[in-house]
Amino acid sequence: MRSPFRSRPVVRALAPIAALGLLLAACGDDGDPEQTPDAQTGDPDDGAATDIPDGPEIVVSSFNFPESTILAEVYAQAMEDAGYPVGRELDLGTRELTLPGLADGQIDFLPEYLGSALVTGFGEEPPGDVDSGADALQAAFEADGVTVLTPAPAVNSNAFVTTSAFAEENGVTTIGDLADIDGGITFAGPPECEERDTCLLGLTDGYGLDVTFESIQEPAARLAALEAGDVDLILLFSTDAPLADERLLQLEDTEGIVPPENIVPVIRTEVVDAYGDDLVTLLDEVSAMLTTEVLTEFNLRSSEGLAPDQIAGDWLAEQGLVG
Amino acid sequence: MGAAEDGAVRQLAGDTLTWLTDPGRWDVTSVAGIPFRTLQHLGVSVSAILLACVLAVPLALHLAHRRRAEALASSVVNIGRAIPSFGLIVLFWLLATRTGWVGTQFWPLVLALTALALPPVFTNTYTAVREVDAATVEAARGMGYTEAQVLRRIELPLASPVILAGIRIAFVQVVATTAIGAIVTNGGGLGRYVVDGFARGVAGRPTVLAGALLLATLTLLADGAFGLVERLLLPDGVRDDARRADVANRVGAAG
Amino acid sequence: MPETTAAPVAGTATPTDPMIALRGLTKAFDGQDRPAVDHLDLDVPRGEIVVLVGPSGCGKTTTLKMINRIIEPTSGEVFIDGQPTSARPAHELRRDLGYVIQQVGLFPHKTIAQNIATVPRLLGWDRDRIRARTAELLERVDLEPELASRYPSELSGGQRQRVGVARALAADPPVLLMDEPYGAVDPLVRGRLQDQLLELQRELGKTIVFVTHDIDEAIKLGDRIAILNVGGVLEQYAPPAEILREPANDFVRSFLGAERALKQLSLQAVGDAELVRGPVVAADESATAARSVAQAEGVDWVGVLDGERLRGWLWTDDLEDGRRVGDHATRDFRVMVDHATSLRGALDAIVTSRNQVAVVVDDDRYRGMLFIEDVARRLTLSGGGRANRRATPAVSEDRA
Amino acid sequence: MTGVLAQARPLLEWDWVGRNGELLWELTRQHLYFTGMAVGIGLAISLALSVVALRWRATLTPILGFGSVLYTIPSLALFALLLPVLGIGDALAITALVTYTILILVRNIVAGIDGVPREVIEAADGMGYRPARRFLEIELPLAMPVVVAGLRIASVTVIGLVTVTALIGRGGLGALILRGFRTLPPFPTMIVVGTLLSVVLAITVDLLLLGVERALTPWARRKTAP
Repeated sequence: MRSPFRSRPVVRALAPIAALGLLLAACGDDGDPEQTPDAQTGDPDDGAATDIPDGPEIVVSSFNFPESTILAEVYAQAMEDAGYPVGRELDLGTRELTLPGLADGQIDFLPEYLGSALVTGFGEEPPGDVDSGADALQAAFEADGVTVLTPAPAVNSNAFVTTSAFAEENGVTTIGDLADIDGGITFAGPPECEERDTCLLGLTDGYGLDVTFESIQEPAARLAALEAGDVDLILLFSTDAPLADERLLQLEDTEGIVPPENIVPVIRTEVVDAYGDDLVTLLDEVSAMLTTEVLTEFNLRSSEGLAPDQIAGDWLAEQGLVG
Repeated sequence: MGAAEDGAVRQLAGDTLTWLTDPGRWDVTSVAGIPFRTLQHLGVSVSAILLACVLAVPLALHLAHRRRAEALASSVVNIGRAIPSFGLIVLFWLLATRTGWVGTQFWPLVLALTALALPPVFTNTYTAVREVDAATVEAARGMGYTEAQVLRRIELPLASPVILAGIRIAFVQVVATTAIGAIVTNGGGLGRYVVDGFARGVAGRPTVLAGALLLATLTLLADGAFGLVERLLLPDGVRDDARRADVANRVGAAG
Repeated sequence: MPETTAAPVAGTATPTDPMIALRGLTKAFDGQDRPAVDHLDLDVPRGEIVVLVGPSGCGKTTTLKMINRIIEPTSGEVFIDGQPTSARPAHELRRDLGYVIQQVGLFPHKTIAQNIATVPRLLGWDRDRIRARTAELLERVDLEPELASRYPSELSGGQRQRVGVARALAADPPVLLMDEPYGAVDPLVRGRLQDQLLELQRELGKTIVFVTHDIDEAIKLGDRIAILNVGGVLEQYAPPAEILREPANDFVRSFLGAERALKQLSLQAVGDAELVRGPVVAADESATAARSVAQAEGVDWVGVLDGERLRGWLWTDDLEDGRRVGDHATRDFRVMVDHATSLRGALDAIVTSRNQVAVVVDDDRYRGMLFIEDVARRLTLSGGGRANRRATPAVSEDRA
Repeated sequence: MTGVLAQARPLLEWDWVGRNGELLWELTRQHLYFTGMAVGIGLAISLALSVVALRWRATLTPILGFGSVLYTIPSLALFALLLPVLGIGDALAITALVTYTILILVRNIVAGIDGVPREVIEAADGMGYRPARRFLEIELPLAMPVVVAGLRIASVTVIGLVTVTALIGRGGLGALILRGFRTLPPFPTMIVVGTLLSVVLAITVDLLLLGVERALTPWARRKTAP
């Protein structure tokens, strides 16, 4: 027979709940929720370097699309491999969220896109070439205490895309050709596109098109809307994998509303000051190897389900940049 | 809160008010205007709830009357609650892009919302019929009602408060969840403002806040309006049951 | 049932030293224009069962709950053993007062043993002592030891009520407060529980305040009955026999109901009445002798005795001359009563019997008979017979 | 029409799942962390509110009304409303999630305590329990089935809502769904697996809590018809 006397019911009642709470808290502790799961924090002691001066953690950030996150991972892992302490605040959002973060020091490092940074970030004129663009950007960032590093050869610019069928039917090959279509066109871009000179405003003001704008945040949803015939034109990135498909056509930007969009790492000046030229040299070395083909490859691998940190790590190893 | 932040919050409140009181926003002809977005929102929500009712109510009435599928009725609402609305909306969009049957803008969202509304409507209807006093039903049979008459004239009227309470819960849930559709399509009604404003960072915050206020208001109004509909639709004798059923069931409606 | 060191029934204290004394006890609930209990004075003697009885709204339950301060009095005072109850914290006071309520209120999440152990645990007894006490109480209320580890939902209503009493007795409180404890059990079980309570009381000698709305239960259980009227007015406070014999006023009379006389009979035992020998003859007597006995008694039948045993009876018309009475076939007395049977029971036996008589036996031995006039005579006499009714057969034998 | 998207990858690629066990575990853990924090904090707040509501009955209706309004506000709107106050981060996500637990939990705690039979309370008082001990030893254990039922509903609801927090950069399995959707062309396996895992997680937690309830209330299972 069971003993009729057992432990006090309250204790019995509360113990499992308390245990559950502790368990979950423990889970939270070692799986730091601040961190995007895509990004595995590398062990700072991994690198062999012993001559890294003491300095602040370098918080690496990215925009909320895979390519940006992969690029951030590339730089982050390269720095980690060299022994720098790196933190991550990836997938943060649009430029409207990242630039203030950079200015007030919440984040330290961001792989930027040259033209958009100037035009959208600071409302400047689109740059004529990469070098002048970089100088202009440095001047714009100066007040925020941010240093602009050497741009990479890789370019990923806004791409105005329609279906080949639509282009053929309407005899369209350039953005300007769209002006001939009766009743104007419907165009889908991400929400922030609506107020950007490099995007909707470029179409309306630069090309004088009659555009009905549809705000669709995600590129896949825009592509779906295009293919379903809901819209005539969408915004994608020039390195997006589906652009290779013959059923899609990127329209030519004859007016140059899309500025040169080289990848350009920007970093808080105080971080550069703390770690010195070695850090800049390392980052420049990485940038130099980033070409547009590499970006396309990144996006392709991403669409195959690979995680950003893995894509970045594989590439760095291939290039012999980490080891 | 520091003085600077205090000022920022006041600034934001002012900007939001400006946003909301801009006459252009209330232009009935503008597709970006509040009237259009509200109608778009309600269009999606009402389509979804009507579809859910058409699918779930007759089936639940039939099964409950026949005393069939009890295990299904009790578990379906729990399973329904476990399905993440965001995942389901994306999944329906994904399936739509692959089949090409229903377009990608309106119907995938409506169907996903319908799927979310089915469990509470089904379970409430089923339970409502099952909880009709067995003696009443027995008496009706004893007086010579046919099975169809028992269902239509006895069970349905007596169960109506709980059935309507279930639909009300589902409707509020659908109205709330429609906003998430703004991530996947150019629809999503008032959710559009939140998503678009969010993408614009600090500059978009008044839009986000205004959108959130409009959304919350619409949802609460939808809830209140449904309460009125209930009062009008219900037979006198069971009206009081409606309040009780509503309070008892107001769970699982967050979207 | 083991013998325990039961307190003596009367106790050592004099009746002028009541266990519980209510003085000017008043309860006025908010929003009611008249008090539920109005300046009630009442003494509950040590070791007695006092039953509070009255119609609903008479404040009997309110009065009971003011004793253990579940309800706080508006004014007035309750003394227990001479000490005002307001002098100590309510929870400490309550641990000294056993409490049994109609719905029992067993804790559904605790085993029977844990339920019984409630107050000892609150009082901080050690484990072994609690264990021993629990086992003892289970036995005392006639529950199997196996029930100790069950939960209340696994017990019948009657069993639960007995657990409720055991739980109230756990820390051996001198006072037991019982609020309509048997109101929710069916009549058959109720009778058994009442008998058990009387038996426990005989052994333990607690001071018990018992609330009921059932006058029969009050008469059966009470040493004294307090009849309360609406608003907590005490209409009469006396032993049951006195109340039945001399109702203080019309209210009491109407509350006792038309069957008052019969209720009075239920307070007296057959042993209290004078038995007659009745028309009985020994088996070896002649038919003629039997006929003359019957004639003398004024009946047309005769009982046949086999030594001390009453074999049965026969009609005088069936007696055959020249044969002994014992040679005739006899019919059985279908209903027989004993000393402990109430007179009301005896009356029932008389009216249902073909011979219009109650045959009194003690086991197999014939003791005598009661005719309806013998019973009727008791109606007008005072009856202090409760103690006799309750007495064990050994005691009543002296009188027989 | 067969477009670029229509000929995309299969809905479920098991080899991807096999290769990404670590990622899935990490996201699941993050999902649980958010759920645990939200339900835990929600429970603490709800207990406090319930004590207030039980002590001062008049406050019950306003408390439930407030909870009801919070519950009705769309999650997306709530994130947006809290954003200026809390900024982007865990605090925002968890605070928003907590608000959805209040109505469910307060209602069930109050209903659970109210459901304790009056006679049991009276018996406890009559035995000499003091209020605090009576609450802990009698009322809370007896209310446990209803409270745990509330915890189950709250947990399942929150697990579903955590996916939405992905939209503000936090969000366990929701982040996976979003990543699969954000990739061009989309990666269906992430969407399917993220959704399914969230469902599995909800059902698992629900069953676990059911088990906890069973273990805590042995008296509720052993019933024999008296």
